[in-house]
Amino acid sequence: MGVMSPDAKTDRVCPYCPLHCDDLIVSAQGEILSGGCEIACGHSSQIPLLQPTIAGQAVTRQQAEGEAARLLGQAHAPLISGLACDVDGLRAAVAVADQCRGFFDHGASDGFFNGLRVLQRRGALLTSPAEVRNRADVLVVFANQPWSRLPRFFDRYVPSGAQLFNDAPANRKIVLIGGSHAPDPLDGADVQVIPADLSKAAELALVLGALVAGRTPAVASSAGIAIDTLKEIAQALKAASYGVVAWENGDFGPHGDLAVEALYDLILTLNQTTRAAGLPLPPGGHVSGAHQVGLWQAGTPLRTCFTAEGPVYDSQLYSRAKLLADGRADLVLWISAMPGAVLPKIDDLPVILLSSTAPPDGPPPRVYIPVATPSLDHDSVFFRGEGVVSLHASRWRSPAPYLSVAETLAQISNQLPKGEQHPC
Amino acid sequence: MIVLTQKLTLPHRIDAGALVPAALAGLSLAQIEALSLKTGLKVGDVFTVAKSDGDVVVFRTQDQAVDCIGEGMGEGEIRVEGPAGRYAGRSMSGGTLHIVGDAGDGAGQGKSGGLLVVAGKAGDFVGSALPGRTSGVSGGVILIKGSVGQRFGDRMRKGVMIALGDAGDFCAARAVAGTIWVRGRLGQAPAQGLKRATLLLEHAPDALPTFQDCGVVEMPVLRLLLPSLDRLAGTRVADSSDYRAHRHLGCIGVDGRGEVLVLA
Amino acid sequence: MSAPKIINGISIDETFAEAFPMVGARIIVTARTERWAMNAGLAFTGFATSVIGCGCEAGIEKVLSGAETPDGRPGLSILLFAMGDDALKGQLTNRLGQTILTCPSTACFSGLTTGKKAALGNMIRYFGDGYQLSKVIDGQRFWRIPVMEGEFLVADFTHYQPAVGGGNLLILADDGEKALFACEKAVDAMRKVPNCVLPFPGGVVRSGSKVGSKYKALFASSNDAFCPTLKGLAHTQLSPETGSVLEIVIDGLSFEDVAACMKEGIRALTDGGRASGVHRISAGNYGGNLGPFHFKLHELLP
Amino acid sequence: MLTRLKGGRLYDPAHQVDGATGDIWIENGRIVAKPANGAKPDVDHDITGMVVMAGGIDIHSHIGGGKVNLARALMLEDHETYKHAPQDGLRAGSGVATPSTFSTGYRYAQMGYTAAFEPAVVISNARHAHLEMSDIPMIDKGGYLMLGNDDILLQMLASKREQSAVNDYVALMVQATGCIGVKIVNPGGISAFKFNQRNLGLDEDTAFYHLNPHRIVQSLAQAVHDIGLVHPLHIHCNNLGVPGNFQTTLDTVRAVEGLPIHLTHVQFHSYGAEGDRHFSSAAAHIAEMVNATPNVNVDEGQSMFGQTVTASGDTMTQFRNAGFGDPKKSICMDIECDGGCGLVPFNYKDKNFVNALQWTIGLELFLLVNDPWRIFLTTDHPNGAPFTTYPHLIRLLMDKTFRNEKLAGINKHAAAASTLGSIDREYSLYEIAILTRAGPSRILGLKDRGHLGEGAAADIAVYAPHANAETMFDTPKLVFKDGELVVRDGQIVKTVWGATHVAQCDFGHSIEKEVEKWFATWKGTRFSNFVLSKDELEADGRSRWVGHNLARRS
Repeated sequence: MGVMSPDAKTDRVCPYCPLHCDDLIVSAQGEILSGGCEIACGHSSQIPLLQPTIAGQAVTRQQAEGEAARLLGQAHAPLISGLACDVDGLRAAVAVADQCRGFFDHGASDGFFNGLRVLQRRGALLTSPAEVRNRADVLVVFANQPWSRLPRFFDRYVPSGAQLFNDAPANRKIVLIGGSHAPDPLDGADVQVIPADLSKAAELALVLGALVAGRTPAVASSAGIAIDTLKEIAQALKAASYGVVAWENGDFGPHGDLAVEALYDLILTLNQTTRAAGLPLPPGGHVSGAHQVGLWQAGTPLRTCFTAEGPVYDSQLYSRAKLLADGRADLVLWISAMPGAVLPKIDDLPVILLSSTAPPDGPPPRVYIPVATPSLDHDSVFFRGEGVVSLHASRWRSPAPYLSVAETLAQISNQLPKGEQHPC
Repeated sequence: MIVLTQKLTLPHRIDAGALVPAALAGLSLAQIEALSLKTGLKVGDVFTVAKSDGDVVVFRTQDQAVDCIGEGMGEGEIRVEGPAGRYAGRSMSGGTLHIVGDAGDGAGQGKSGGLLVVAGKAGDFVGSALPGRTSGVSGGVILIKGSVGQRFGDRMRKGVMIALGDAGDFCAARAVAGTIWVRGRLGQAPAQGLKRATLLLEHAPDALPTFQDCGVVEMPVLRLLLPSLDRLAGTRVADSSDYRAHRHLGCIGVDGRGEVLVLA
Repeated sequence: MSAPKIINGISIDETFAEAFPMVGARIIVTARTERWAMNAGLAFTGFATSVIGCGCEAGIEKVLSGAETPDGRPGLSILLFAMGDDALKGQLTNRLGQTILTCPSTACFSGLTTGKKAALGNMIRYFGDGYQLSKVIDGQRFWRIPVMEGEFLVADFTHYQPAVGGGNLLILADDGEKALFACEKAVDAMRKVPNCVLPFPGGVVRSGSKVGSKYKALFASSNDAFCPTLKGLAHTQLSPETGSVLEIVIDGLSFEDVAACMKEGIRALTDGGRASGVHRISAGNYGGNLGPFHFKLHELLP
Repeated sequence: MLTRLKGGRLYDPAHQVDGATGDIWIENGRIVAKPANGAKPDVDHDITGMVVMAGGIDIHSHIGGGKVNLARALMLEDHETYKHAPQDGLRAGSGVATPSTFSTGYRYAQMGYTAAFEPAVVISNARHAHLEMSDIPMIDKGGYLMLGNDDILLQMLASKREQSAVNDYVALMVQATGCIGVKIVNPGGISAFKFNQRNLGLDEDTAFYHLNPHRIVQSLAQAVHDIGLVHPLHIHCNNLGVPGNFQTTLDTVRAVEGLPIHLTHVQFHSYGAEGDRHFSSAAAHIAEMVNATPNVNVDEGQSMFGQTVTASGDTMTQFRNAGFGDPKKSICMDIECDGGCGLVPFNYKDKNFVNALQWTIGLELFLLVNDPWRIFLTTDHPNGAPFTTYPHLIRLLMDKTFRNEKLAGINKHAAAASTLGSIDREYSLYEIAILTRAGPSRILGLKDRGHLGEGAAADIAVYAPHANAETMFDTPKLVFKDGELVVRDGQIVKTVWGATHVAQCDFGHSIEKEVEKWFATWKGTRFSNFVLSKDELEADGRSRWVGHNLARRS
């Protein structure tokens, strides 16, 4: 933490985690003076020195953009992914996917889809941060250890001060299922930490649902938690005025949708008599933004293919991982202007990498173009991780010598063959 | 009618969804070769096309790169001599799709009728729901003669699904109704969220924590069901001449009144 | 009356039985043993002699072996006839719910494959109070209703079809004993004819009726023209030798079925000859004005 | 560049022009007088005999924002069925009940519409709504801010703050969210639902705040009036869809004591509880009230048969109706101490008694309200039906024979219960122009839209006359947006970006401090990062923020 200077900028939005805390104070040089968690403060405020490359050889930005356009123009089935960038960058990315008849998926959407699949086939009953903050009298979190990636979670969602609708927030009950320890801000609050095997979260949620409905499971424990303990949790949720069931989508494994659906059933059961709502913990890498932008522009969510007939969505087939494993894609455009979507190891396909950091170790991407970091280097818009609130982020420091993702993609897009029908 | 022989190397996976008997009937070889596939290529780029006797459309495949064979078919017969890629028989509403080899993930997804037979083994999500749909298979028969992957019969609504081999994890999850018969062994966590369907087994699963144990009871319905399944599978169900089964009622987490039956 | 025909000394009137359109359904009832199928069947078809007072007419058509039933157990086929769709549906479900659902070890299936549908399980499934399960097997839906014994298995519905009710034979004999024994033989023969039932107790009715009554509240009353104790009346149909008259009523799924059944009855009666005590066979009609189906006895002679 | 539309039949109710033949001259995006110097047009469109109207204005259509996007995610079926590929410079898109942003703009333009207003901007979701609207091409946009279930306002009312403070708060929030109107949805009910209250009548107290909706509506209508918004308070009454709710609607009108108000999707609020099924039409009561109450405007919210999805801020109602979902799925959400949203797919069936009666109730209202300036053509897209059904709806209004044919095909009990068949009224082209152009522009204060007078923006639709009004309104011959030809024969020929209409309000600065503190304390976010600015929205070059200055009335 530095010393507050007269030219310090207040109310800055943090790009480093999906909470997007917006109370940061930064110096004119972009150094965090106040409000930064360990993740934010772990990032250097220095603008990195980066050089565009083609096959590892330094080139001008124009050359790199030209090569990227050439590759995209040739591709039959480009995968536009990564997508860790601001809203304008995402709008440009969807446009390129549309223009090139490509596939569109975020670089870290697997956990997110555990929730989205359930929302699409059953629906959802959700709440949002300010409601949790002011209303929740019982909060049950199914997550292993999300606090390391969301350091200010409790500060933002369940701060220790007063609640609007609860005069005695100390009575608020917080149950952390799966975690091995509670993070610091909770000291003094009524917090119960219950280790559990979250790969069995679906069973756990179904057992809780049965208990809330007054049915008795024929087992002594579930996912490592004794039935008596679960009975207490069920009772607390049932007795709550506004119970919140939170979960980490990514902690439930590849078939985690079943766990999310079971939690949804639990929430529906609770709402027969009282109020309760669900809260997926915010996913990283601006997945929520990529989801929103892709959805409004294409009408279909992430994992869409822009085919000759129009956008076609398939949450299984068109996942970035499956596309790469199947060899359906023949080029990858990977965007990583902020943390949360690390370029995976791709050996057999040309990769165009737009990143605010240097390419990962290993064979260089076919084209690398450094880009500015949103929020730090240019004004930008983020969806907070819960996907409801979007914030305008004023830049922290002088513009970087790099274009934004939106500007870079516009340059590339302008060089794509006009009107050509790209097969996909 | 038509034999489509896969050319050895494909540039990428192929979506053969358009090539169902009703769409090919009456077309010349040249017309078929000129048909566009969803993935942008033409049929002639991917397959050698020949005429054959009979009314069957035959795919001769080399690998699992040909997806969506028989997608949406409503009548006629397709025979796949070789492996089928993903989503074979997706959304089919009638007719017969016979895969002599293995089938990939999502075979029979969203199927509402007809017969899908896989002589080999099949992948994950066989007979599951189409994206965003509230329920999975809503009619007809799926017969997997080998083993099948995870989420077999996911959200099934109606019809019969049979795996003569083993079935993977989360079998019959959320199944609303219908009959799922697995002769072999199951992976973990079967029948979670079961509503009113029947999961019929010959080997007891490891655990059914959200089911109520009804004990071994006589099940009159088995007098009809078992012979019917025998006929569909072309095989004999394990000796069950007294039509008794160990019945587990659930899933109690969703107020389900379905059952896991283990033949006694 | 024109000339009767005489076979083996028995005279057959040149008249016709007049029958009415009905609707008829068949159900199959099975059980652990024939005894329990019969228990259910007798109760189901009990008090189902005449639509006038029972709402329907029903009978056991045939005893079935395990090889003949859907679930491989012994059973019965039952026919039920009523004057209209609603009456048939109501009677089916009422009787199903009270006599088959309740009877240990039974199951109930559809006995017809075409025609309109009448609910079986689709109606009484609600007895299961939400715990009932349906199961579609080979394209047919069945209901499984939990009961204290275990599960009651019942088809979703049966079909029903237009049918013919009220075929009849009047057996005129020397005395009551001879009339009864002759009818027993006729009933045994007639019950072998498929698609028909004889709804009255033992297949025979002694109180054949005429339409109307001097009492305004009654639709039907004693058939006085055939009552031997009223032979002196002006309009008697009986000659002095007739000491007793019995009637066999036949309901069937078609005109041909009823005709075949009546023919079998006449054959059995005439086979017994005058020596059986039967001297005349006639039939009931209302002058041909009320029912469209006319079974002319002379066309049914063996 | 000078353009002439030559020889059209003009329907311009703002200037009482009813089918007169005339030319329209366009220069620099505006309608201009015939050049006095006799200048020749650079482009001349001979539209002799064709019907010319200003571009259509949809006063109430859920076109963008968080709940629309949730609906898109929920309704995959809709997006599988309707999709289009990129071609000729157009973007790909999908959906008809919840179309993608590009599809929304294209389809509106293809019907001759040049503006649409999103009626449910949740405070905390305002930026998102604008982001989506910025990606809708071809048309002008604007939003109504949802107030009345936001805890700041409810707390102000509960603590009996003076009306001027409420006025300042409303003005500040309208400004901060870039909206042009204020809407209230189920007054108090969305908040009450969060406290587990499942129903709320107009004179029942809400849980926690102990406010009755009566008071909330009254205060908000006053605020909207006082700060000078042209569009009166846009009210979605309590008890949406509940049989007998017409009484709530009438009571709401009484509650505002003569203040101007707009009752929205009034079809859903005109239900009686008569008859064997305890569901009946109260359209006559509502129409009678509208006819007798000049301070009341209504839009229709006509329901049409077919698959759609209902998307509403009314969480209380949507949670209650989730069981009617078809397909059976639904989303409800409590949002940021501001409001909520609920999404329930719906399939209106003509053989279903209730659905059929809803259809007749809507049409009865249209035909029984006398003054076309005070009723507006909407389907509450997508709640009653997708906006793409407007041409069909227009035909129902204009063609009694057609209407009666359709009436004969619906549920016979509903048809028998309805007076629709006995109503002879047929709307004229002039009246349709009022319903869809002149009326909306007047009630929104869009002085240069919705008419064909000199100085108006050249948003113009040209239709080839046709005996079938549906055919005519479905495929305009020509559509101009700000003077540019954008649609020819129903096909998009040029992509343009419309303006966003925003009210410019004054407010006292003490309220800003108060709201800043509220945001920081209770929402855990900074008001400064929440406020939308003209610069932000115009930054990408697509949006143009057109401010409408308000004159405070008190």
